[in-house]
Amino acid sequence: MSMMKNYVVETIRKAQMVQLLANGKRLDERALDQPRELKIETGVIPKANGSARVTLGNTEVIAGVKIATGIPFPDTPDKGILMVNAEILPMSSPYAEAGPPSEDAIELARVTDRGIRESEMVDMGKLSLIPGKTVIAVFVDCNVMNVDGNLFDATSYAVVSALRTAKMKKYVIKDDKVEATDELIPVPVETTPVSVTIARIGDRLVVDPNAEEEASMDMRITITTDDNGNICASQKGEASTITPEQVLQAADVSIKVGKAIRAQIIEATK
Amino acid sequence: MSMMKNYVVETIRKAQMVQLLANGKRLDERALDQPRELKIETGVIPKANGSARVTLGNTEVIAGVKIATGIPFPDTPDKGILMVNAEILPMSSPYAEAGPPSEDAIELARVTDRGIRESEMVDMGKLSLIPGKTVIAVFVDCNVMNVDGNLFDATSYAVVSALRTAKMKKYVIKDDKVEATDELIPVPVETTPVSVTIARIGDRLVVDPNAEEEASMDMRITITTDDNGNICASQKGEASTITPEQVLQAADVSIKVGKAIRAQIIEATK
Amino acid sequence: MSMMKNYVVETIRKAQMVQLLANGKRLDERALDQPRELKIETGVIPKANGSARVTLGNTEVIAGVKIATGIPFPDTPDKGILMVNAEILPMSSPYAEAGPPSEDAIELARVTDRGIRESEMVDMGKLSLIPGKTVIAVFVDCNVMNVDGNLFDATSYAVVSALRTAKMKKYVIKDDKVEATDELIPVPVETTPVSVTIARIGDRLVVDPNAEEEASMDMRITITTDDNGNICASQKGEASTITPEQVLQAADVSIKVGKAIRAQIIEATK
Amino acid sequence: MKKLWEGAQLAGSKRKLIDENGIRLDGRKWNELRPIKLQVGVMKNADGSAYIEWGKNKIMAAVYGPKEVHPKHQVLPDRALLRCRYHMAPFSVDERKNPAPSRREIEISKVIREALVPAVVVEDYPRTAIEVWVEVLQSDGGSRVAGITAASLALADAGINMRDLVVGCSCGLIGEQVVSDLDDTEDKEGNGDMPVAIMPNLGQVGLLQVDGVYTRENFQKAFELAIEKGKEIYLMQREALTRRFFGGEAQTTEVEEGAE
Amino acid sequence: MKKLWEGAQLAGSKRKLIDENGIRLDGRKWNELRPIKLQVGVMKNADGSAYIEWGKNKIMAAVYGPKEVHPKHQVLPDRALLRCRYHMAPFSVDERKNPAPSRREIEISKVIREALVPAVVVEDYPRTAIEVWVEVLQSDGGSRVAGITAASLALADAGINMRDLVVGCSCGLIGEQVVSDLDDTEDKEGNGDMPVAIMPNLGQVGLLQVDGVYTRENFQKAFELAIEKGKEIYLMQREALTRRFFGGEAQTTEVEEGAE
Amino acid sequence: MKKLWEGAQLAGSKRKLIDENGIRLDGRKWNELRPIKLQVGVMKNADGSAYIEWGKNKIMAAVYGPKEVHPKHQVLPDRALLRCRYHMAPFSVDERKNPAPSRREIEISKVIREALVPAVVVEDYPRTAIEVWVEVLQSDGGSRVAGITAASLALADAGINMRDLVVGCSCGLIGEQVVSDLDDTEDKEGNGDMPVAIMPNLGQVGLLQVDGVYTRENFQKAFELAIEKGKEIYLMQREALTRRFFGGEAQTTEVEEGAE
Repeated sequence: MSMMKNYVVETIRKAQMVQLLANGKRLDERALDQPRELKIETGVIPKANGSARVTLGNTEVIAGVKIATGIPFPDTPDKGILMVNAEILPMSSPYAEAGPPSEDAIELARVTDRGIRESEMVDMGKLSLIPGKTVIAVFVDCNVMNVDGNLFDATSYAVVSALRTAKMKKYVIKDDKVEATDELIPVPVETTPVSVTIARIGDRLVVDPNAEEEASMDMRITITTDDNGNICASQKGEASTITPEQVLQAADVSIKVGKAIRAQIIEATK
Repeated sequence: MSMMKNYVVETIRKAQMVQLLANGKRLDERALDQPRELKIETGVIPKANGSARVTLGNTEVIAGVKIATGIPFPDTPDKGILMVNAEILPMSSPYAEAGPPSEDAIELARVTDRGIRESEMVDMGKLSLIPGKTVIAVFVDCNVMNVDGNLFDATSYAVVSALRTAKMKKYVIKDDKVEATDELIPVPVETTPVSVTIARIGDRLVVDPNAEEEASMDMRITITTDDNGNICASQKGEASTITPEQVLQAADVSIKVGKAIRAQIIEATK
Repeated sequence: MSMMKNYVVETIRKAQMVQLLANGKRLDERALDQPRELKIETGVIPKANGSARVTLGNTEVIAGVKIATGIPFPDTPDKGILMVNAEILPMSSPYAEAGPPSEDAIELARVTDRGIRESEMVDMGKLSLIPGKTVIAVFVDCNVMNVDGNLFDATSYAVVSALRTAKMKKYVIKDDKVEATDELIPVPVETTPVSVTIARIGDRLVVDPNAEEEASMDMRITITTDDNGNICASQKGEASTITPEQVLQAADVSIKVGKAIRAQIIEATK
Repeated sequence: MKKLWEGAQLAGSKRKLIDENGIRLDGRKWNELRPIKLQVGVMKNADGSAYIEWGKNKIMAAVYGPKEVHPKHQVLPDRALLRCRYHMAPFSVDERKNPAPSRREIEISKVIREALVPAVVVEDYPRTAIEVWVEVLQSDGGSRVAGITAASLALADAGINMRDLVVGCSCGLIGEQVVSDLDDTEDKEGNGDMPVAIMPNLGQVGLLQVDGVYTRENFQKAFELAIEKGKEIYLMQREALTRRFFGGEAQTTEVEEGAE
Repeated sequence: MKKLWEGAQLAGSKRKLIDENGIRLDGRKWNELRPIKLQVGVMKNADGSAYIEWGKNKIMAAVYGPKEVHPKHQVLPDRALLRCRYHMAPFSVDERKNPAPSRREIEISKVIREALVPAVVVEDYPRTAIEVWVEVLQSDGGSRVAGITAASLALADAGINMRDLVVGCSCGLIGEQVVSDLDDTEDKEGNGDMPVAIMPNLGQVGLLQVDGVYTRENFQKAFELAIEKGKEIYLMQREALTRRFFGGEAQTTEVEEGAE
Repeated sequence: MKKLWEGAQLAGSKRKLIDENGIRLDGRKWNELRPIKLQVGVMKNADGSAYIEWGKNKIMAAVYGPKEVHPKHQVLPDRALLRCRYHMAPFSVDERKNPAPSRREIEISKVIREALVPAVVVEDYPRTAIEVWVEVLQSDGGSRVAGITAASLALADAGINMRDLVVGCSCGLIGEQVVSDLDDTEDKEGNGDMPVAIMPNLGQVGLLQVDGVYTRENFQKAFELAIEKGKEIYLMQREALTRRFFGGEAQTTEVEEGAE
C-alpha cells in the first residue's frame, strides 16, 4: 500500500517537475543554472593535514588530506604523488552498501581525481624532494556522508577546499637525506578547479541536480574548469546520450557557474 | 521427522539443564566452577619452534609457533613482534565453514592475543636485536580442530603452552648485522596468563561451558589473570548483558580457577 | 523446446561418437591419435618480449612473455624466476565467467608451468645476474580466447612458442650493478617440451579431444615429453580413473605424437 | 599523591602522564571526563542519527531500519537482525588508514552490536533488519564507547523501541592509579584501558573489555568508575534527546565536567 | 606552424611531438587517423565478435546473449541487462599488468557500457542479459574508443537489434594544437586527451571524457574533430559489416587515412 | 651401485641422497617406505575421520555428510556433490605459510577430489553434499598421497558407501634411480616426484601427477613401484579400519616397512 502510494506520489512529482522545467522552473524554485546553497567548513578534522566539510543542499562530503613522504612512481621520478579516494558511506543513503568500493564510488573518486590532476591544481614538481628517491605523497580521502544528488561536485569542492587549506611540513635535504622541519607550509596550489555537473531532464539542462532530479534525469555531464575558464576535465554519465549542441551549451554553463563557485571556494579557504 | 525429534530432545535437555543448575548441578555432573578435563601435549609439531595440542573436554586446539627475524613496527622500534592468529577449521564442527576468517575467528584470535600481550607474558624488549631495524617476530597460529564449546580458553591454553615450550635461535650482532647461532634458547616468558571463560545460563554462572551449555547460555565472559592473580584481559560476549555483581563474581572465579589451571599448564610445559 | 532438441541431438551425437570410436573413427574424421590442425603465429604482440597465437582446431590461446629483473627466491638465490599464468577469458565460451581465476584456470596454469619447469626448458641458472640479489624474471601470461577442448595442449604450445621466440635485453654487471644493454638475446632455451592430452571415451583413448569429445569423455591425461622423448610432466584429470595399462599406452602415444608436434613448433619458431 | 607519579614512572611512560598533584596532561583530575558534545538528528537521509565529539573523537552514528533483510536467508523469523559497522575514516588517525575494514574494526563492530542488541526491543520488528553505521571521523582514546553512546541515540532518534539507552565510558590505569576516560596518549602510554557500556536504568553491562594489568581491587575500582561516569554521560544523552524532540532544531548538548 | 612547435615546447614535452611543418612523430598531420583494421565475426564460440587493430591497439570484442540472467535478482523486467568488461591482458602494456581488474578498468567498463546501452534496443530483450567482453591484447592510445568501436560491431554481429552503431575517436592537444587520434606517446607526453563515442546516424554522443587544459575554443575544436573522425570510422564499420554478411568469409577492413 | 651415486651427482644435488651402497639419507633402501601410522575415528564432531603420520607428515582428514547442499544451485539431482579442501596449517612448513589457500592448495584439492569421487557411490546420495577436509598439520614429501590415504579412511569411517578404498604413494627419481616414497629433502633435491593414487581392488588409478625427467623405462618403473607400494599401504588401511570397527577403541596402525 505504502509503496503504491509512494509510486503515485513519485509519478505525480515527476510530471510536475517536467512541466515546471518546460517553463524554466524547478521544484525547489531554483533557476535552471542555479546550484544549491554551498557551505564550506575547513579544518574540521584537526588530525588531518587539511580537511573540509562541504554541504551542497543536503549532499554532504568530508574530505581529509594526509601528507607523508614516499617513493615516486618510476615513470615520474621528479614528481610528487597525489591520490584521491572516495567512499560512499553506507550511512549516506538507503541505497548505499557496506563493502568494497562500488563502481559508482570508483568513478566518483577517479573523476574527482582527474579534475584535480588535469587542472594541475597542485604543482607536482614542487613535491619532489630527492628525484627518483623521495617525494611528498598527498592522499585525499573523501567520505560521502549524505547523498542528495550531485556527488561529483560536492566531492570535488571538498577535495579542493581541503587541499587549499592543507599544511605540510617543510622538508630539507641534508647529506642526501630528507629531514622534516617544524615549519608548516601550504601545499603548492596553482589553480582552483571547479566541477559543475549538469543533468538533462526531458530536454532541459539543469545545474546541480538533487536526488529527486537525478531520479528523473536521463543524462549527466560533469565539466571542470580552472582559474582561466579553461576546461580541464569532463565526464558524461548515465546510460544515455547527449547531443553535440548540449555538450557545448553545458561547457558554457560550467564556465559561468564555475566562476561564481570558485570565488566562493576561495573566500571560504583563505 | 528426525529434526523434529532433535528439537524435542533439545528442548527437554535444556529444561533439564536449567533445573539441574538451579540445584547447582550440571548435565555432565561438573560443579559450576569446574572446568572440563584439560590435556596438554607439547612438541606435537616438531617443525614448529613450539607447539601444543590442547583438549578441553572434546574441544581441541593445536597451536604452533614460528619465529623469524623481522622489521619492527615504527611506533615500537625496540620491541619484538608477536602475532596470534586462529582458524576455526571447517572440520571442527558442522557449522564451521571454509573461507576467509569469520567474525568469530577474528574475535577468538584477538582476544587470545590480548591475553598474551597485555599480561606481558613475552618480554618484547628482549626480542629486539637492532632497535628500529631488526627484531624477533613470533607468530602463533592456532588450528581449532574440534569444537565443543569454550574456544577462548582452549585456544589460550594452547598458545601459552606452545610459547612456554618454544625454542628460538640465539642471535648475535656482528658488525651491525644479525647472525643466527646454533644455540637454541627459550622465548623470554615472564608470566603465565590463564583465560577462564564463564557462561550464564538462566541466572547461574558456570565455568568452561561445553557446546550444549553454550547453546543455552545467554552471556559469556572471559577473564584472563596472570601469575599474581592480577586481571590482564577480559571480553564479555554474546548479544546480552551482565550485571556488575556478576562481573565481580566472575573475576573472583577466574582468579581461583585460573590458579589451578596455571599450575597444570606449568607442570605440562616444564 | 530448443533445449530438448539440443539434448536429443547431443544424445544421438554421443551414441554416434561411441559407435564410430569402436571402429577407430571420430566424428571429425580424425584418427584416434591424430591431433587437430595446429597453427602457430609468433610475434603477434610486439609490445611483449615474445608472444604466440596458437589455434588447435577452434581452441585459441595467446601467450605473451614479459621479462624484467627481479629478486630471486631465498631458496634458489642463483636461479631466475619463471611464472606461467593463465586466464580463461569470459569471451572464450558461454560457460566461462569473469572474476578471480577458477579452479580450472589455476590447474591449467600450474600444469602448463610444470611442463615448462620440469623439462628444464629454460636454463634458470643462466637467468641469474647477481646471485641472491638480482635475477631475470620471466612472466608468461596466457589468454584463452576460444574454448573448443584441450586447453592444456593449446596453452602449452602457446607458452613454448612464445618462449622460443622471446628476446630479452642483454644485461651486464658493472661495479656490482646490473645494467641493461641495447643488445637483444634469446631466452636460454634448452629443450622443447610438448604436451599431449589424451581423453578416454568409452574404452578408447583419443588424442587432442575437442569440446564435443570432452563432453563425452570420462578421463583425461596430459603427458609432456622433452626433446629426448623423456616424460617430464603429467596430470591425470576428471573425477574418474585410468587403468595402469592405459597410462603406459598414453605415455607411448604422447612420445610419438609429441615428436611430430615438436617438429612443427620448432619449424614455426625458428 | 606521590604514589601516582611513581606508578606512572614505573610503567616506563616516557612522559609523566599524571603530575605530583594528580593532574593529567590535559589538566583533568583522575576521575574527570573529557568534554563531550552530543547532537541528535543530524543526518538527512538516515532514519536516525547522532554525532558525538568526545575529547578529540568525532564520530557520526546513523541508523536505517527496520527494513527488508537481504539476503533473505539471514531473516530472523521472531526478531530484527541488527547489523553494525564501526569504521574509521582514512584520515581519522595520525597515519592514513587503509579504508578496508581491519580485524580490529571487525571485532569492535561485533562488540558494539552485542552491546546494542539487548537494548533494542528486537522482537517488535520480526523479519526486518536494523542497520547501525558508526563512522569515526577523528579518533581519540575511547572511540568504541563514544560510538556506542552515539549509536544508541541514533537508534532512539530512528524511533526504534528500546528498553534503555546504552552509554559507554572507558576507564583504566596510569601506573597503579585508576583514571577515567583515557585519551589517546593515556591509552598508548598508560597501563590499561577498560571500555564499559551500560544500560543505566536497567543496571546492566553490555560491553566489557579489559587491557592492562589490574589488581583485583583496581579492577573493581576502574569498573565501578566506568559505570559511574557512564551514568553521568547518560544525563547528557537524555538532554540531547530532549532538545531533539522538544527543543525544535537539532542542538548541541555540551556538558563540561564539573569538579568532583 | 611555429606556434604548434612552441606549444609543444611550453608543455614540457621531452620530444617535439609535432615538428615545424605540423607533422607528428609518426608522420601524421594534425587531423589524420592512425591505420585501422576491422574484422567482424572472428570468434567461434561468441554469439558475435569483432577484432580491431588501431595504431598499435589490438583489441578483441565478443558478445554473448541475449541469455538468462544470473543471479536472478539482477533481472530487469522490461529490458535487457547489458554487462560490459573492459580488460587488459597482462602482456598488453610495457610493464606487465596484474590480471586483476584495476580501478581504471572498472571505470572504463562503466563508461563503455553507458555508451553502448543507448544503441541497443534493450526493450526487445526483457529479462535477459547481454554480455560484452572487450579484451585489450595490446594497448596504445585510445584503447577505450577502439574497444567501443569493436564492441558495437560485435553486438551487430550477434544479431542484437540496434538503433545505430557506436563508434569512438579520441582527439586532444599537443601544446595548443588540437590533434586527432593520439597514440600512446602523444597521450602521455601531450597536453590533453578527449575520448568521444557517437551514434553517427542519430547524431548523439554516448561517451565523453576530457583530460588536459582546453580553452573554450580548443574544447569545441577537439570535440567536433572527434565527431568528424568518428564518422569516418563509421564508414569502416559499415564496410566491415558488409563484408561479414555479404562478402562470405570474415575479412579485414583496412582503411588508410587519405589526405584531408 | 656407482651409477646411482653418479646420477645423484649429475643432477647437481648438494648432498648425496643415496650412498654407494644404495642407502638413502634416512637409511632406507630404494624401495622402502617411511614409517606410517594410521588412526581411524579420531575426531568427535566429524561424521568420519582419520589421522595419518607418514614420515614427518601429520595429517588429519575429516568428513561431513551426506548433508544438505548450500548454495542450492550446486545441487546435483542424481548424485552427491563431493567437496574437498586440502589445506596446510601455517606452522606445517619450515617458513610460516599464509593461511589463505594458495594456488598449489587449490590444485591439490582438485586432484584429491578427482581421486576420491570414483571410489564413492555418489549415486546413492542424490542432492546431498559430502565434505572432505584434509588438514596438513606438519608437511613432508608426499603430503597429497598421505592426505588421500587418510581421506578415504575418513569416508569409510563416515559410513559412506564406497566401491573401494583409495590409497596413494609417491615414487620418483634420485639421479636415474627410481625410488619409493620421497621425503621432503628427496623431493626438493632429487630429480622427480610422481604421486599416484589407486583403488587397489579395482586396479584403477585415480591420481597421477609427474614432476621430473623420466626415460620411458623409468617412468614405467616408478609408476609400477607406486602401485606396488600403494597396495602395501592398503593393507595398513584395512588393518586400521578393522581396529576401528572391531577392535573397540580407536587405535594406531603402525606398520614398519619390512625388508623387500
